[in-house]
Amino acid sequence: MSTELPVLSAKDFASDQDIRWCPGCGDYSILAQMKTVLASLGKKQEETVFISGIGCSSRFPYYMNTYGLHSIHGRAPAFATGLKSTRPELDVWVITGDGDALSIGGNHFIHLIRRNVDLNIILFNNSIYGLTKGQYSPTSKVGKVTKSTPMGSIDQPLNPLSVAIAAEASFVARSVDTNIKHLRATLQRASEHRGTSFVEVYQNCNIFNDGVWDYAKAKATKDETTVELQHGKPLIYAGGTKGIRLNGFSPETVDLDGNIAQDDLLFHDEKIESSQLAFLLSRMRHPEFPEPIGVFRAVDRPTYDSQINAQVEQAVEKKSKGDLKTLFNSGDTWTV
Amino acid sequence: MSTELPVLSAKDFASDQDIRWCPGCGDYSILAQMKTVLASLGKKQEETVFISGIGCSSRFPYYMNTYGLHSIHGRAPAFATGLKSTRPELDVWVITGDGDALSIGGNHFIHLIRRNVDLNIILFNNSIYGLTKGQYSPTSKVGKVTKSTPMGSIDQPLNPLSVAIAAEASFVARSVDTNIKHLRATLQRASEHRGTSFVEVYQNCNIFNDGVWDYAKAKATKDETTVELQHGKPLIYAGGTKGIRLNGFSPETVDLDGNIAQDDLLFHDEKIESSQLAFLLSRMRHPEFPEPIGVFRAVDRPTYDSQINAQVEQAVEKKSKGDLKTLFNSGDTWTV
Amino acid sequence: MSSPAELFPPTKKPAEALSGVTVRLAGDSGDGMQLLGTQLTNTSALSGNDVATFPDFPAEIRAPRGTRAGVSGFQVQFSAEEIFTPGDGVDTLICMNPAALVTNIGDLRRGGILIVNSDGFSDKDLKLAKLDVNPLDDDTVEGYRLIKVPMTTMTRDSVEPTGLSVKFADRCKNFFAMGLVFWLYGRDVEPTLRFIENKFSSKPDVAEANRLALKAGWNYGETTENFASTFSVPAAELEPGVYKNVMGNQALAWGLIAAAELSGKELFLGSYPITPASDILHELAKHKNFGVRTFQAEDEIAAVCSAIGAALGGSMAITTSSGPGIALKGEGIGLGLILELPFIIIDVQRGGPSTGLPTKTEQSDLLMVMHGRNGDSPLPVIAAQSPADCFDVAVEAWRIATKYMTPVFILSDGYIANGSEPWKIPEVESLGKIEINHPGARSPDDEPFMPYARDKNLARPWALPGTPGLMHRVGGLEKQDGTGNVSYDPDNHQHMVDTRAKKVERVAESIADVEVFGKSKGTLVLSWGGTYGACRTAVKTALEAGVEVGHVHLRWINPFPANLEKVLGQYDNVVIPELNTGQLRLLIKDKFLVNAIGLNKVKGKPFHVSEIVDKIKEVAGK
Amino acid sequence: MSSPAELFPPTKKPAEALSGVTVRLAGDSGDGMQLLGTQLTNTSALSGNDVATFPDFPAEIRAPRGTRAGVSGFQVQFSAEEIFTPGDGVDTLICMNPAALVTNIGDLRRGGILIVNSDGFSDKDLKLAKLDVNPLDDDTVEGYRLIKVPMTTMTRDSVEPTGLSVKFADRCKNFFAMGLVFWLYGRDVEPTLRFIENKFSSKPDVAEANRLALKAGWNYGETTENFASTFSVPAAELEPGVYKNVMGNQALAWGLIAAAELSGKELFLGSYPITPASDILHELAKHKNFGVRTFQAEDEIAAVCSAIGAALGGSMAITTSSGPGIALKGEGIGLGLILELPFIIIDVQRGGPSTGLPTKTEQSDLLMVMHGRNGDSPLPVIAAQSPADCFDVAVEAWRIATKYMTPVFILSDGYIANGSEPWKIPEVESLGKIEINHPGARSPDDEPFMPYARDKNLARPWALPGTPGLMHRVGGLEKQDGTGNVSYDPDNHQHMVDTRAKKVERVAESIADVEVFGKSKGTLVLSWGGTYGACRTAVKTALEAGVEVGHVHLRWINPFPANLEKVLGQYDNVVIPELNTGQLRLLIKDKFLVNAIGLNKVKGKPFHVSEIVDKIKEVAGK
Ligand SMILES: Cc1ncc(C[n+]2csc(CCOP(=O)(O)OP(=O)(O)O)c2C)c(N)n1
Ligand SMILES: Cc1ncc(C[n+]2csc(CCOP(=O)(O)OP(=O)(O)O)c2C)c(N)n1
Ligand code: SF4
Ligand code: SF4
Ligand SMILES: [Mg+2]
Ligand SMILES: [Mg+2]
Repeated sequence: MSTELPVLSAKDFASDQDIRWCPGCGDYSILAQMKTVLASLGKKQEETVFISGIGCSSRFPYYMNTYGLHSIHGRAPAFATGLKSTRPELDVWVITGDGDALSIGGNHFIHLIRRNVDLNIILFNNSIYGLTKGQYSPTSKVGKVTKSTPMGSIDQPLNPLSVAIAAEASFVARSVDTNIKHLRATLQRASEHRGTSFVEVYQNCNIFNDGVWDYAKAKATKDETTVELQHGKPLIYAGGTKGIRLNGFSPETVDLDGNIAQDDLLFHDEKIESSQLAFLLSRMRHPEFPEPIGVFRAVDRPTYDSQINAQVEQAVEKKSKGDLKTLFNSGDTWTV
Repeated sequence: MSTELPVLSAKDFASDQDIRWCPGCGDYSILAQMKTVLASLGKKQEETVFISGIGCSSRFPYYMNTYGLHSIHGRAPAFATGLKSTRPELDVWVITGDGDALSIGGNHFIHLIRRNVDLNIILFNNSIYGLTKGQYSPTSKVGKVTKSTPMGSIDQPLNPLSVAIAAEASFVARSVDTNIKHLRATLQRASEHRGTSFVEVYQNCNIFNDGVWDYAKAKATKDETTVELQHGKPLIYAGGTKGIRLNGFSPETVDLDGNIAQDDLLFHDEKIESSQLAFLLSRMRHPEFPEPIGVFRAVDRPTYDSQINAQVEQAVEKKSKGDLKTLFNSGDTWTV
Repeated sequence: MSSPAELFPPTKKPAEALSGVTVRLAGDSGDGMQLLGTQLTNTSALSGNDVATFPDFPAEIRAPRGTRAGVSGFQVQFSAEEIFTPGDGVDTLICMNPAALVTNIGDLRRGGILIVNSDGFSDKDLKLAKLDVNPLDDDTVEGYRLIKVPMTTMTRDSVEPTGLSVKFADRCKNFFAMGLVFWLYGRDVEPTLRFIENKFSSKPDVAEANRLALKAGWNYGETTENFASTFSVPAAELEPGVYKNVMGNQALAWGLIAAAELSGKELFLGSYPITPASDILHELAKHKNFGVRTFQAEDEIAAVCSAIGAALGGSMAITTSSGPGIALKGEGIGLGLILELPFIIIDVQRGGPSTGLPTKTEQSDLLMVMHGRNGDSPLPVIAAQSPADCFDVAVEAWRIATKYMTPVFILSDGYIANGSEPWKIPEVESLGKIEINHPGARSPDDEPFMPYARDKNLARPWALPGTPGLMHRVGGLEKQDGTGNVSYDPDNHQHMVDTRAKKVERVAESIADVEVFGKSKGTLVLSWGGTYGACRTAVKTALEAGVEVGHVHLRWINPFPANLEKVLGQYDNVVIPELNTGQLRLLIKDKFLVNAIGLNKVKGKPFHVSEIVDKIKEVAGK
Repeated sequence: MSSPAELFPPTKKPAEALSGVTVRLAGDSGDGMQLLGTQLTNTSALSGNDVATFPDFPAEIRAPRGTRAGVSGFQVQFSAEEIFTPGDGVDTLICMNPAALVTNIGDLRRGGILIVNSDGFSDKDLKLAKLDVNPLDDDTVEGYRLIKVPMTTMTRDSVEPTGLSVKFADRCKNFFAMGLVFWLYGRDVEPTLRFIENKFSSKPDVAEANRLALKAGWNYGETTENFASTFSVPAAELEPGVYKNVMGNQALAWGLIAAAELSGKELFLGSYPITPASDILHELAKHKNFGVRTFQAEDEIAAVCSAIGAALGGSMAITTSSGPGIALKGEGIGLGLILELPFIIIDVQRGGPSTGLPTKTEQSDLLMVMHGRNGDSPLPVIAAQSPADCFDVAVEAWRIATKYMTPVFILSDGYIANGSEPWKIPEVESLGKIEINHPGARSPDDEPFMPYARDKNLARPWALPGTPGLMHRVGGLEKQDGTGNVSYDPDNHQHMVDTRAKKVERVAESIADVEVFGKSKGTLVLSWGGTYGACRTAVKTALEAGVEVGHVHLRWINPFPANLEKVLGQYDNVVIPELNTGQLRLLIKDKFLVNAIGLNKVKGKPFHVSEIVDKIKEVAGK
């Protein structure tokens, strides 16, 4: 974490553009938390770049007083890879939606993650196509009735976290648009991680998919339906009354009624090399399980941008800085 | 398994085209086993369709006396989805390479798998781009020196099985080009599975990546470096001298020297609903572990093709077979 | 409930007869202008007028209330004559707020009627519209017949008996406006009452409130002294038949369904949502009982490839998109072309380049559709000329695709897609069947099957998997004619490139010649696609003004109709109006070496008839 | 080791002087023909000849041994005069097996020398080549000077002293053939001896075997009575300077590196492998010490998008591909265009459509490169004319891209990419610097930064992330000129579409006028890209035959050079030879309304000079 004092305030990160999201959209909160986090981390406007695809969520860069690219549908990871590989000192954020990242952009998404380019992906998951007015998305549940699926969707949804973990992610996390404190903390953790940080944010689209995450957001239910991950701590939720225990390689929920010791519970470890635990946690879905929120996995591995630049340095070291004259005259030449 | 007697022989499945693979290429064996399996299952030439992308492996359809489509790079899953959704009675096979399926085609690959279209994907993994003469592929190891990576690759490879499992695969398996018996059995299991069957085959490219799978193929080492999965059986290898045990959610290798009972070992179960076990098995990589071969996962879930057709039937049932006159005259009309 | 006639007594004021009227309704996107417009359109159509509409949505899903970006408009022309456009100048403009006023007033003709909801002009409203001064108080509204109506207040009052909250009451003000407009033009309220009843059948209080608001608007017209008279627009003399109002995307979807039925095929759509093409997907998805299968693919590439897979299997396969998505399909389309399989690619064009202006109309994808693939790769291209024409275009495209075994492009645009006009419902029996023959089974003793043997149209056989004895392999590599085997032979490649080109040229034998409207000498207006209506109207106008001008409209752009060259030769000047920088012009100049003059507009908006008339006069030297 | 002169004594036979010779080497892909060809080329170049080469690989990685599909060819012309092509008719053809013979004999000129490895014509070999009769025994070889050499036997004998196994000994037979050819044309063996020493430094026995084989071939020529004389080709009069033989893809890569250095930029390549473009990636990847970063993307879309990302960051960004991959990049390129960022897209064309003929050459992507994007989206396009020219084209493309802030297309093709010719190594100091200015930091008190403000070239500022005070957002939606903010304003859209077009037109101010070679009246041969050499040679030939003909070669196709219209106007006829169905012709006809005549060949092969000469004569009425 940066030790400098914050020099900019959250509102210094607001651009002069009118915000064009629907009133009540979950995107507003994510925008607000992002500005706060960047300010609190002492980030500089000019060293920050937001790159998005297409979708409601992808309008995000317009609203940040930083550099920004509102690119084309699904390809933000590729633009970001080109930028970060050549300008590793910049702080790069990829903003994307469930359609943008997982439908048209699924391939770039997994390749960015496996390469571990040092940047942050924030996926606004509203389980719907917002901008095109309400078709189902790759995270929509089977049976979902939308304009394009009047008889209900028949596609098994993708689990964004599982996919990211299988794609060798070094950092994966989940948060919720309205859970302001948690969202801030999660964005901050993402920013601090070296390598590709992937954060799924449950985001409400109040126009086309209102309430899809209500279970995880509503005061009344969220304690029962989510479990906050804490490194080194057992998985306990429902105000301390319930926990998660491992049964073979499957998790199970248990009542902490005194018969079960905390030590019997599953302890979270975001730093283990192997991705089994993170994968297992990603499979805990509502309503069978409380859904984990927080950081699932945060491990260290070399970043693409540092290595591509290191190879340049090594080449210079080995062959000395390239010289056109030497290049041109290499191999067989003759004089006329 | 089909109970009919085979009516066609393997060579009835050979087309009249000259085979254009390099002498010694691992593709030959896969071709031979495929013909044998189709014949033994009593498949009909005319009801079988092979669809491939581009790559050495993707030449496969030309050599089968069935219907075939040698399509474009990475997109075979999409063609196959269109065909199978409209012609569910056909037996459809997707033939692909590690570049075709996981580089340019990665997105179609995961979407096909999540939809669970009832067809079989055979991925010829030679960890290299064969047809374009030897660039590294998404399964090449870090540090791999190729024409495009003279200083070694810096991309973390993808694990095809992990990705497939995270994409909600209902059937995943692995086999080896030269392990004829095992390959046959695996292809047969894939064929028999209802839903998308995904089989990774370790394939040798003797021109551009010779020996990449030698550890898993060589008589001398393969017993130590691979473990054959059998449903309901413990993971035992090295001629019965070693086994795999679970330690927390991580596997570990143990010597079966008498101190360890078979019951303590990890038992394979390809049919459990949750994908944790299959994922865990997919993470066992050489040289740390023997690599599992065989069927990792084979579970039942509704197929895309059956459901898309079921919706048509339901619609007909509910609204009766579409009639143009009724359609045209629906809503407000007026007569002049 | 009393009868409509009792509740909505015919006006006692004098009614001035007009041949046609253009009305534009403009308000916040939450104000229900599209609904109002649709009702006005349907009612006018039902009463026998010819109608044409042009909705204009904001780019945002829910742009901030009251802002200029949030203005939603709907224009309708209804007429006693045959019309081809939603009208140039607006005769009556209804504005619900200041943002609507300032963004639309420019299109109101001098002296036109301007009805505003005066309750919508508070300081807050003005600020939202970024206005310092109330435009009702400055010269913005000078020269128009301004009628201020406190719609919000009057609506609230009128719906009071239902006990609805103010929030819900305010939602009824579009019905108030509707009542007023209906009164002004003597429209029949019956269809709207029926609509209200159906739509709000589960919410009787809302239904009642809307009825009350409608009645209040009607009565307001009759009562207020602002209006001295009403207007009447008699029925048009349309071809006899049963009519229905259709939007372009809907007509396209129905045409596709019809084509499938006529050819005995089941329809498969592989598509990825994109504005303004998505509604074709939505519409087709509703009609699964016709054997329609819709596949929302993961992207446009998968969409076109899935369609090719379905075509391989013998379905009537379609893929739909708009510019950015079509750009992605190029490689797949090239494969479809070399496979010589029939399927349809639909490009509903929008403003470009890149993401461009997604909600605006343009004709700028023509050259991409012609050339956006590697290698020499010609394909037939047909363009729809109006919403109703989409139906016929769909059927014709499929007829050609199957007759010549080739992918066919259909071009539409945002203007056609969302616009509407009356469609004369065809007799199903009168629609010609589309004959398709698939080769039958063969035994090993038969001659070997030749997947690239050709008939007189140069079409190859459409052999379906599942047919015994026809097993064959196709792919993207060049193939030997006849056998279809991969071939690197130089002469064969030349032959195949030539054959593919010739096949597309031969399509000219199966399509209609162009017809000249107006004069056969002097100046020719040559148009394609959605500018048909504006061009036809402009040529009519110019002819009436005594200009020697003719109009030829192209449906097929590749190949051009056989007689086009001859027709072009009859004129001194050729003017090509296009909503792009001159794309058809490029093709015409190349093909016929005609020094065609461009009238080009790239503003995301359709032509005004007057723009074309002016150009005709300029070129004709009048 | 004795000195070359002792081991390879100069011939005692008479030497016939020739002005130039075309030799083709053909054998199985395992026979080492490419190596042999490269040595012959380098040696000839080193001895002062002008040279040009054309390798012809099989489509397969390792096609089955001895089959026609497995034949690998290499043609080289070396000359005492300036030459522009690898030659039409072959003077001497070396064939290692029957498959090589039957697939190549057609190009040997009547009376030409045909040297065959007679040991390679066993029954098994004939069968592999699908021949019933030995072509050496029928009329296949009639009319040629057939010389049968038992190369395999003689090679085995000659390398016996090394004790190599037969398998390894047989691998030396290309060196035997080389010795014979070198003897025949009096070539210097020294460079090849040096090559052997370097290449096999770790395998001295193999090195020795190859030397022995080479010597045996040389001695065979001197000894056998088959050859009465040798030939000599004196040095050409080339411009003085230091030369190097370069292949097209290599020259392109070096040109890009040079452009980066000249502009003080680091180079980023985003690419996905594809034939015949991959070697640019391979070559650039070798030169990371120039600050070159190469990114093998997951696909072509990611490749172009990564390049745009790098351009945004201020790098010299490139993306390379061939037809199918370029088709995929259309959407991304459209974004780059509306972003007005400089980067380079390289299309090394191959046979199309679809997967087509991946290893063959063609010029059929021109229209895709011009039009393969949605919306009105013009971009500058430059085409390389020969292997060495690739270097200059790369530098010029980057100069224009940065001066006008626009993506630029470079067209190459398989013929140029794999062909080679001497390149006069430029003095590094003589290469003009490429000036690039990035706007500097601003404080909050300064005027707000305008990312779409324009200079006199209509270029916008290239503001780099990291610069304080220049924060701004760009994207694919239409933007307001100046501010760069998203704008749906109709007039602004028209203005921006016009401005983007104007900017590309203005490039004409910065590029060279076309130069006429030959006559300025009569018939004009107008060419572009890799057909330059054949066209230039053909026009020379026709001029010598007294035909009134001129040649204009286009490097820039968009925009056309400023004087092109005037030049075209001077001629009675314009002939456009193209390896496509007439794509430049379409553009020329559109632009200049000139009734240009096409000479079109789509066979996956370059033009023969004679084909163009014949056409010139036909058109010129001679
Ligand atoms: C190439 C291309 N295809 C399709 C579209 C249309 N499109 C825009 S956004 C979008 C999906 C939006 O969904 P999501 O990514 O979930 O973002 P949200 O709007 O829900 O935030 C689609 C299909 C496009 N702009 N470009
Ligand atoms: C759109 C497109 N991009 C690139 C290529 C070039 N290409 C052909 S095959 C291939 C990769 C082959 O690798 P893999 O899929 O592993 O197959 P293999 O040859 O190893 O069997 C590439 C890059 C192409 N044909 N089309
Ligand atoms: S449509 Fe949904 S996601 Fe888009 S801005 Fe509106 S509420 Fe937000
Ligand atoms: S290059 Fe490799 S994968 Fe391709 S055919 Fe040859 S051996 Fe097989
Ligand atoms: Mg979404
Ligand atoms: Mg491979």
